[in-house]
Amino acid sequence: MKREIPLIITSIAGIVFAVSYFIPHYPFGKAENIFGDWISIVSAFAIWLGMLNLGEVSLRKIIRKTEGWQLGVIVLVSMLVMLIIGFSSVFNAISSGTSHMAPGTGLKWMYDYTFSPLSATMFSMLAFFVASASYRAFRARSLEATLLLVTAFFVMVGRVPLLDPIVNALGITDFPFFSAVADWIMTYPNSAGQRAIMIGIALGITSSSLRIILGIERSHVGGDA
Amino acid sequence: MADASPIGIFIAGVLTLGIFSFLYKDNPVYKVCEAIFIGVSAAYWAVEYFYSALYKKFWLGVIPPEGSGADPDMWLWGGAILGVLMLCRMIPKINWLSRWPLAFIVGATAGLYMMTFFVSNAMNQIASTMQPLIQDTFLATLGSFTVAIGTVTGLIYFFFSKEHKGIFGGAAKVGIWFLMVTFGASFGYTVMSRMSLLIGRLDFLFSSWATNFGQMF
Amino acid sequence: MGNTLAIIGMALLGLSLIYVLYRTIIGNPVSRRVVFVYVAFAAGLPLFMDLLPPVHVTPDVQALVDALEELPPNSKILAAFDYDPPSAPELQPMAEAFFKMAFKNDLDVIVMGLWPQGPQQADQAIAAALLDPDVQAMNPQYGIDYVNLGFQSGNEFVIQRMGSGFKAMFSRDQRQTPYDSIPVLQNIVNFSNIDFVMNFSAGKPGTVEWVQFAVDRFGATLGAGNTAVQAPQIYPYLRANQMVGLLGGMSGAAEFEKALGMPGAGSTMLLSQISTHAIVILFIIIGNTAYFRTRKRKNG
Amino acid sequence: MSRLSRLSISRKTFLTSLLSLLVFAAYSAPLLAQDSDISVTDSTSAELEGAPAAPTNVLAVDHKYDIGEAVDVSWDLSFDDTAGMRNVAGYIIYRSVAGSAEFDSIGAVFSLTSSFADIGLTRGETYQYSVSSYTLSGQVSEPIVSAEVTTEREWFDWDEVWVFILLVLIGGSVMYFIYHARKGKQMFLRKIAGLQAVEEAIGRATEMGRPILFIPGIHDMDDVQTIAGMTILAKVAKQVAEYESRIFVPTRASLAMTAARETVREAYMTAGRVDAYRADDIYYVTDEQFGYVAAVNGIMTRDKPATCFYLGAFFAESLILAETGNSIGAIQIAGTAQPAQLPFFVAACDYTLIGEELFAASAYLSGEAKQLGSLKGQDVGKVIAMAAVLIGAVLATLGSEEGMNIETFRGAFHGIWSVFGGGQ
Repeated sequence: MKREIPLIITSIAGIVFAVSYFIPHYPFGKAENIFGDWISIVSAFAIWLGMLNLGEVSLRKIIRKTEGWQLGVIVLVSMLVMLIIGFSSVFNAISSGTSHMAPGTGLKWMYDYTFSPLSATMFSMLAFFVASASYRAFRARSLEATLLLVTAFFVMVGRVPLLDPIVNALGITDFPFFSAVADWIMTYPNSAGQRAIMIGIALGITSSSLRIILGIERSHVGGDA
Repeated sequence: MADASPIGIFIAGVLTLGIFSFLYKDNPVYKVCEAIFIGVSAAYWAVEYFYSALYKKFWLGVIPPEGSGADPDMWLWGGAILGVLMLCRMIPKINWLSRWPLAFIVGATAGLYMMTFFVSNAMNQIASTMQPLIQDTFLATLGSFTVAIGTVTGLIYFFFSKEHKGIFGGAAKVGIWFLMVTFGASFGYTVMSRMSLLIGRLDFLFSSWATNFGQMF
Repeated sequence: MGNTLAIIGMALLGLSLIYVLYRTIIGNPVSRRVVFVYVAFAAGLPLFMDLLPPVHVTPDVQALVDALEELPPNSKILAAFDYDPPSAPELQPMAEAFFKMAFKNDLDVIVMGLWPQGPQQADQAIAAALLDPDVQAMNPQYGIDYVNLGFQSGNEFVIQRMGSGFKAMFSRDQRQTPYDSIPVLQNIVNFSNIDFVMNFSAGKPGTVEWVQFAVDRFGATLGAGNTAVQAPQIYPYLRANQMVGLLGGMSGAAEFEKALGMPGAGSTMLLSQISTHAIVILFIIIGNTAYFRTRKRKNG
Repeated sequence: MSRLSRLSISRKTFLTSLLSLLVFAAYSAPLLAQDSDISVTDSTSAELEGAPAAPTNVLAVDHKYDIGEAVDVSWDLSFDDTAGMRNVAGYIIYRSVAGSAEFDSIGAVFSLTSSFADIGLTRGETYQYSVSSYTLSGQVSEPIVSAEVTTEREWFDWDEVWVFILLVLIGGSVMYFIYHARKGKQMFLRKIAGLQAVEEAIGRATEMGRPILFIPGIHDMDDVQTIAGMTILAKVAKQVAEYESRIFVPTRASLAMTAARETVREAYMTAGRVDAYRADDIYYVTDEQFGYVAAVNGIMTRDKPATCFYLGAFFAESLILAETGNSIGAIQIAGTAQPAQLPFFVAACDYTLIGEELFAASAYLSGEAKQLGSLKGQDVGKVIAMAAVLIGAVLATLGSEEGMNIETFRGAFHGIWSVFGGGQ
């Protein structure tokens, strides 16, 4: 039973969403709407589960004094601070009928001055890693890799006015040549390759979804047995 | 930011530099910033989802505020029950119950994806490849041929039932070339994206933060 | 002063690359940290310059601008903000230009987000747009000319559900006002009441999902601004006419600003963008020159 | 937009009608409020003499394939809207519930428009429509009445029948091949380079006494790529258990953690080493993308895994992961269906499963009938796709100037379908 019920749930949910494409109204439309609402709610619980899990892991680290437990304290403290500030902003918003993110709220402050710069900076470090990968890893080892790099070159010089102003100033061309080349690459060969990938992926997803719905694929409920 | 807080901007700048310190080497300052980040972001997501899904969607759905004229939507309880089952993961004895919501999400996604990917990514893309090969301009004609040939040979590369030999192998080879051009384009665009992010951060450090810094001290 | 120094700095930076080339060729490549320093200068120095590079508006950007400019006053635009602060340097200039254009042309904008941070980014963009004198002349009002419905969890399921009714997913706006009492939302039931969907996207859920659901299922007209990472994957949809136009990355933002005639952050940062492209290309060339020289020596 | 679904066109029409209704209401509400034999104050214009010609051929049909709450009204344009003397400004549409002679105005559209969609009706009710043309000065023609129409609810959206047929065809071949594979029929699969390296890579890690890192992407279980990653994880974990090595699986999504634990435990059980299974090695880190990457980076630099697997959905982190993996000298096997990240994996990893190869790998590794069968079924789909692209492009070149599009597609299927009496 521990395995059958989840399989039945999977099939029902899958059939509702698949069939409602063809039978969009009664009764599948209604069921689809209900299930759609459920997904919103369940995903919130999943996020909470994740946070609770992080809290548990950090707490265990601190209690057991495993290496780096001090960081666990920082994780836990910043999590609690954010939770307290966040919830006070949310409850304030609910009771006073304003936005929980209005300027001046604690949540907005935390968002602007901690969450936002931290995540943005994390992301921006990629610029450095891209450059070092370009210097150390990207090699025209084969015809394939060469094609990749040459295309990358044309796209990088074509998408910003890097070479076009120079060639135009030198009078070699009188139109943005590299921009046009980049455009052509993006519109045709890029689209073709993307399309082959997309069609392949779509067929793959179609067949694996079918297997999941029909209960042939059951790794998500714990293997095949 | 009209209502900018000087202390806030100062802290933001310090955190930014703290993260960047990783570029020199992994160090305690970076680790502390990272830990703050992990804690703050986990809680941030939890608060946002609480507000949007649990309060706005669920709570206001089952207990509509007076005067809104809406009927309580009792169906929403189903989602809440599934959600609570998911939290059972935390309790070892009954953690098998958390498979139910998992099964629900997997099934719903499979059903939805089957249709959307089949229609949007397969059917519509195939249909839009069926363009006349001869176009008004030479470049467009060349482009149409390129798209048709690239799409077909690309698909051949992803064909698994036949060894890549002979003409078929040749076509698969052309296919991988197209894929490499596609990847090259992606590479170029990704570089562009990454650099933009860095420029954004440096702009913050040089303008908002530096100005603020000057005003604070 | 800063301008001259920055230009001199850039020139020195370029010249010093010869040394990097030499080091690399003799088989003693510079460390990662040196590369990092180059990147930092290449991105940072141009911020002190006041040159504006010539921008060429590409057809995909022009198509989007045309479609937006054609909308008659009081058209309803659904603006979906699906990005977070890390992608702001690319998407925020687009969003600001978009709001300026929408407010100037008296279009009604309904903001929502599939990413929790999206609606906040939209608020920031609106605040920036409201500083523009031309926009202030139009005096757009919250609730009447624009509204922020906030974030809703559920990813693409949200769009799917919106097909039968927006209200089911957004019973209240971000300021707690019930859907029915917001003037700009009067008569808006689902996508059939929306004239244009504008999506700002940094990943998933994002433009792909908007194409798959809002366009392919509910017949919406879609335009999008994407981070450059996402943009190449969006081209097939663009070519298949599943959307009308596309802005890709910071250069897309600069082109958008130019086509709308309102230069902003995208245009001013473009110089940094150009110099970082140059540095990456040069690094690839240096790396490969060394690579081919050593290979030749081994073979020969 | 014209080559999108027919549905979208009718929505567009509806939208236009709605817009024109608003504009019209603003313009002429005061005029309409009065009787139609409004006295004319300005008689200089010739067009004011008498009402414009009425539209003709007014048809009202139940809107197809809906829940039964819409009627499509259409008509032929008034003579005066095209060639006549008087300028028709638009049309007014009236509706009556069957049996009642009372027609209420329900909307208006601009000139040169010949259709109107009336939505929000009651299912099973019978209605009658009439349409008048009007001029800007308020002259309204006599209304032309349509036949009665009853709203119906249809279950199946016949517009989508061609999707259904192709889906059944491809889904059917998937099922057929799975059935055959189950019966033990051998199925040929071409070699996939990345896969042949898996066993060797695990062996190497064991020899070096270093752990293995497995990242099932950063998406949750609602992504099929994650599920494919999990299938490969099952195989990898089984081998790790047999070799008595150790595997770390940090996840970004809580559901993925749940699934990964189940998968790895199951694998250890199959290998008969359930005692060696460590649930703590498989854990949730954080939902924040870069918090997650930073943590994984930390794991890599601290524990120095000898082999790293990145199999699933990846975004910006692909580059950092691969670069860090390179710096610690790990063998890296990657696979994703995210086109934007493939370049970095191709460049920095030892083996990369490109797009669908990820799903093929999952089939190949498990040797499972269901996966092998689906691959074969998908290949059928690819043959159909390739044929459609080639034949379609040739036909489009030889045939119309506009080219084939989805409407042609639908039209063809509709034709075939109606021959067999379907769809009505």
